[in-house]
Amino acid sequence: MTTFDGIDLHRRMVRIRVFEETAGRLSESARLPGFLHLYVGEEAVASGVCAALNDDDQITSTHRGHGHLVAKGGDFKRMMAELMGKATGYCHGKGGSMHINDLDLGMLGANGIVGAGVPIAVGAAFANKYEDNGRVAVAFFGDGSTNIGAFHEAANMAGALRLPVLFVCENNEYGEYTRRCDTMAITDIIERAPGYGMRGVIVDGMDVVAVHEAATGALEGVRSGNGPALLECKTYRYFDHMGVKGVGVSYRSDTELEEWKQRDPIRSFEARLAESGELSADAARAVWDEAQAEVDGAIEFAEQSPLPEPEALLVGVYNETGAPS
Amino acid sequence: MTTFDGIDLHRRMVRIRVFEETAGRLSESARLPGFLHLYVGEEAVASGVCAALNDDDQITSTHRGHGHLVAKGGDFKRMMAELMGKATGYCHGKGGSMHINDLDLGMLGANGIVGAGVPIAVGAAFANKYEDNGRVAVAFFGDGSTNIGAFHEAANMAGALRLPVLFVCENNEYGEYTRRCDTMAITDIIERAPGYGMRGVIVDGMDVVAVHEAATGALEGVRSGNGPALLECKTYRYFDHMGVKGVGVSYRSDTELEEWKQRDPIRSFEARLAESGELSADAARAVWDEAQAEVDGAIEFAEQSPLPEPEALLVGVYNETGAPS
Amino acid sequence: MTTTEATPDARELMYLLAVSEALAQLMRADESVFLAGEDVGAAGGVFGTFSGLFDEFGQRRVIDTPISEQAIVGLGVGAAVSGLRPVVDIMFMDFVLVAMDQIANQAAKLRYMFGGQAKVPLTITTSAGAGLSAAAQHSQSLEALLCHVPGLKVVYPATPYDMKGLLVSCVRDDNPTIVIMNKMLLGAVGPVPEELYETPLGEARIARSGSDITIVAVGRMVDEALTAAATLAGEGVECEVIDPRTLQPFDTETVVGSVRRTNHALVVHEAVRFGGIGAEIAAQIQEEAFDYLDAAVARIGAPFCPVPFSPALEQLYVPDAARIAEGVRGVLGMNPVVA
Amino acid sequence: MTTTEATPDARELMYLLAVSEALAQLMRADESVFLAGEDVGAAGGVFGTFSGLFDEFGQRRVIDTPISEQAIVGLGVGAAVSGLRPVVDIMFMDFVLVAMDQIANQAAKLRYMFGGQAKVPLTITTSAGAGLSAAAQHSQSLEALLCHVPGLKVVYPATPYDMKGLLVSCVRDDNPTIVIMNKMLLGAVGPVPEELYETPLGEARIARSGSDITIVAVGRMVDEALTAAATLAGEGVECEVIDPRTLQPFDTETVVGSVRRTNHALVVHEAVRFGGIGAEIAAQIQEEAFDYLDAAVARIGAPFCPVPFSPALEQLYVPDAARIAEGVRGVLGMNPVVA
Ligand SMILES: Cc1ncc(C[n+]2csc(CCOP(=O)(O)OP(=O)(O)O)c2C)c(N)n1
Ligand SMILES: Cc1ncc(C[n+]2csc(CCOP(=O)(O)OP(=O)(O)O)c2C)c(N)n1
Ligand SMILES: [Mg+2]
Ligand SMILES: [Mg+2]
Repeated sequence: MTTFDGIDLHRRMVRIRVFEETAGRLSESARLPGFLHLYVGEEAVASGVCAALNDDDQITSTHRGHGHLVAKGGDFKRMMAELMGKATGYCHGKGGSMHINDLDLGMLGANGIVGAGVPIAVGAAFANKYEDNGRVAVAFFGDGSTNIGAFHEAANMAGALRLPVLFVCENNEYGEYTRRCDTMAITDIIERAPGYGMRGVIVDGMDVVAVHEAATGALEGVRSGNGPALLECKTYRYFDHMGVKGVGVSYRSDTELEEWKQRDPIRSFEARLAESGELSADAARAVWDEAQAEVDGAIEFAEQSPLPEPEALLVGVYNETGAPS
Repeated sequence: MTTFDGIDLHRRMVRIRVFEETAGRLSESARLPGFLHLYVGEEAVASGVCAALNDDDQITSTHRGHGHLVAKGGDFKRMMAELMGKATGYCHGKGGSMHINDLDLGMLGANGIVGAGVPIAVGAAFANKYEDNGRVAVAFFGDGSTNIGAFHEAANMAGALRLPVLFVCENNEYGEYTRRCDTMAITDIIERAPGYGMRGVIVDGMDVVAVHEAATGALEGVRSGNGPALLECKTYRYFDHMGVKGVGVSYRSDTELEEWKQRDPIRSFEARLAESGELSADAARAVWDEAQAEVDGAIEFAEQSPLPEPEALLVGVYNETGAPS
Repeated sequence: MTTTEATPDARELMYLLAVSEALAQLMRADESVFLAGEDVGAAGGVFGTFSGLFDEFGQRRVIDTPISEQAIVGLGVGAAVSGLRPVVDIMFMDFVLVAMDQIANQAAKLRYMFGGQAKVPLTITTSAGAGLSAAAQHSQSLEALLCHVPGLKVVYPATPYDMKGLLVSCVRDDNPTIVIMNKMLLGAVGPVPEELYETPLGEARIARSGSDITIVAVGRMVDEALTAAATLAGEGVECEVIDPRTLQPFDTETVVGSVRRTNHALVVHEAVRFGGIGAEIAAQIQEEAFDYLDAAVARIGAPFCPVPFSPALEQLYVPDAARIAEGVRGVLGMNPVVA
Repeated sequence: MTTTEATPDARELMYLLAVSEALAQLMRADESVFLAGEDVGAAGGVFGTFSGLFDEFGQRRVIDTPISEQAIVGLGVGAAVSGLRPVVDIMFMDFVLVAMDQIANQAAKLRYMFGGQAKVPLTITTSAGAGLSAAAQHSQSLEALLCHVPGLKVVYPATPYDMKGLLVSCVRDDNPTIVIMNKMLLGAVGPVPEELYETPLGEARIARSGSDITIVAVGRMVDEALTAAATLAGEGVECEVIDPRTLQPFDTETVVGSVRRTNHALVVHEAVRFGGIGAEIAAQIQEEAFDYLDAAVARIGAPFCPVPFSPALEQLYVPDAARIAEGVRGVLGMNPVVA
């Protein structure tokens, strides 16, 4: 059994939840431009996995990327400013929600193309092996994304080249408004793992400790040169594919949602921490308040930040530097 | 056990072998333009599978497509004329070896893009199910092709939609000059089947009866609505990836080639037929002679055929007809 | 060129509803037509362009697919070659890049490679364009890539009327066609006859007649060009605005005929200017009407950068009526208007 | 424009050997450079362009990949973002269509989408062009598609000298670059210095000076244009032949400067004419040199059809010196030569 830092796991999850719910509210009052894919309900996955990583390990993300960045240590101010399209944002307003990233934190970007981040994670893993620097790369992706060619090619290549990469599937049973069972004839995503010569592990994605332990275990193998592994986290998104709503929709039942909410990753973990005496209700409350204060500060920062100047439009298309010749 | 028509299986294989060896000779004396991927050594696969099909079932093929067309009943004259780029060829000289096809025979084309024929077979299978016409589609592809995204997407889609398609992998252990084991971390291709919710069957691709029986068995399930299946045929190409040579090459040993040749699909089947009294050595010889005579006639036909007229260049890009409005 | 257009008293319909109406009518009339794509079923497509189809035709004919753009197009190719008339949807035009092999190497070339034997009556629908702050991977206009591929036909409806008419023509065409819907036009309303009708492929529409300059405007730019033309009319400049409607095959005749009358030309599209379809149009105009031109053919398009997220930048990215009017003034040698 | 060119007494080397020599020297000098692709290892690449590299650098730095074009490019993108300087090979340019998402949506846009944070020093090599009877899926020239994508740089070396120099520049560049090798030039021999040198990106080369017409010729067409120019010199016509070398960014200045002197222009490439890079070049020339032009800018390219297999047809498909000479005579209003 691996040990875990409950306070840290809890804090990561709360920070994601608070950031996402706030972003959701902002978007409902039309204060955020563009598409917004929220991570609420799935916090245990990003938190459990990222807590098992070193700071210099890399991750790639998806259209639903805020949670991954927060879990990796992302800065609320720069995130919120980016969601608002401000010059102070992570991408200086050029990327928005779907391209949020922090290369310094090893977060190699959300991605607007389903599955496209997976080969990029494999490339990062290749670089790590090439440089023998001990780092690993993690690719996050959804259940629906495992149906696309890029996922397959990347998983196979990682297997063939024995690259240090962990594939983390966030199986929330839907791709947009389509049920997973209508798009694949398998029960679990890990049924795909043997086809790439890799080990597949299923874990309860609503249980952050379970995720963390499974990730730690899988990463041990990955780090020690055993090649890639696939971790399937069974989870659920509370909100809609885009935006907030999520209830009263035709493609899934409110009962189903309620059942999942009964197993809310944060509430259940708080109960557990309270029971073990690690975190009192008050202390937990303080974590929420702190996160909320930080997000509120981020909103203020973002709102007071300038929009990109017109001249910024053509900046950053190309890099003017080059290798020393 | 399914029954088989040994004479028919034998004839299909011999016709492929004779056509291919002749084409190889022609290409060595520079009488064929372009790239030539020969099927010699793998005859039992196309023959065994196609003998299990009805005339109106469809197949899609690969860069190594002559064998599939011959097995499906292709006309030597139009094939040879096509290889020579003549106006009388299957594609009026516009496609050549890599695009040879006969839609009337349900042969939906060789394909120059690895894996690209697989989704097309799935589309044909979709049409069959849509029209409930009882037909099945077969996708032929190589071991190396299972590493490409299109294969994955097509296999998964067939599984999800329960389409009547049989995936036939010609596992000859190489993709061009690269060993299979360097490009995938699995022992058998069928390890990919469960990931698509389909059954995988391995068969000795040098034994035409085994292939035929396995194909017949798999096709039964496919025809009865069980969804797709994957048939992996262990086989070997005698010649090089392109052209003839194939011996004294650096990427594989002559010993390995010799071992496979010991199990030559035609010679071993002839021994078996002779033993059972179904086909005497003389009768077998006659099949070879007949095929050779037919190929010789095809060469003559092709050589005497005209090249495409210059005006043909722009013909056939678009179809001028449309649906009745 | 044709004058095919709605009679002014026709019923008004939204661009996006013209899509589902056309498909419903086509599917009623022809059992071989089906629709497949991501979330096209009960969800009705992420833009609502397919709403109602699943209810009417059920899951045999309206198929929710896995997220597999290559296999979606491949499904269409295989089904088309087998005698059906598939309509497959690629949700955003940006994802066309994921499926380019099946579109450009398979669908487009099959017939020719097979010596004219195959028939590929496949229609691909997709949504293009910026304006929703959807950033660099959900906002592109990539028509130039498709128009460079022999074997494809490409249409870009600018009005609800043509949305329906062109879609009908495409589905009935025996070649692979691509129907580009513009996201910012989805809510546009205009006259659309209730019956099934075709807008002929390859025929441009003169959206406004004028004698001083020819503006060739693609997709969403047609409205912007018309707005610019109205402004310029107040300055005494009469613009002829041509909506090509079909980009491949391109109606050179109508465009060149117009330029020979107006002696000036400006081409405008939302796609990146460098290497856009406007380059081909400009090249053709000067080839065919060199002696009639009083000034170089001008082009307006997006700057050479990916589509930015921030509305502040996106707004600068997409050409608009003001930039078109400035462009016209430039071609005609007028003094620029300082706002 | 630069006059960078080999000194005549330099060592002669084949175009294809210039590739492996450049890579070997780059890999010796910079540990962060590696090569990955299908059959690039012991096989040395299907065209022999990578021969010797596996022997010298071993399987850590010369990697045979699965047949997975998307993952090959993705591997490059991920490794580049992580600090390496990958060279990845897409065996035939036709297969670029399989990997278009990773090339155009990822590699090209990452830096911009990330607000300028990322650096993507990725080089993609690929082989283009017809002439080997390899038919419609192994013969294409698709540079126009790549040049329309902001974020990419595209080079098309026409000589062994530039093959080496441009490849070096691309690998050292901090942006995603695409190096197009022409299959029919692989065996071409020319002077190539033994040391490591760069052909600067974005600078055209004047391959022949002349005063009567500017021929802009791309890739393999440079040699054909030079042959045509020699023929035409016998007819008293002096052609200036410009080899752009880099197609993106395009050296407009050199081309326009030339046309302003010659007052006539012809653009020629092997790709399909409609929507080819020639359309952009022609559009630019008439924009920037309208008042200097005595005739419309002419374009020569492949006809609007897939590449046919039969040598009898393929030969008609690819532009050659004779067609270029005819094109020049047309622009200059000379009587056509009846062969
Ligand atoms: C190539 C591509 N196809 C389609 C889409 C549209 N799309 C965005 S998210 C999504 C669903 C993804 O489902 P899944 O991978 O399960 O992730 P989830 O949204 O459930 O987290 C789709 C279809 C896309 N962005 N890219
Ligand atoms: C997309 C794509 N990538 C690469 C190639 C080049 N290529 C042609 S055949 C081949 C090997 C295919 O191997 P396999 O599928 O095992 O078939 P085999 O040749 O062994 O029959 C390759 C890499 C191609 N044609 N298409
Ligand atoms: Mg999901
Ligand atoms: Mg093989």
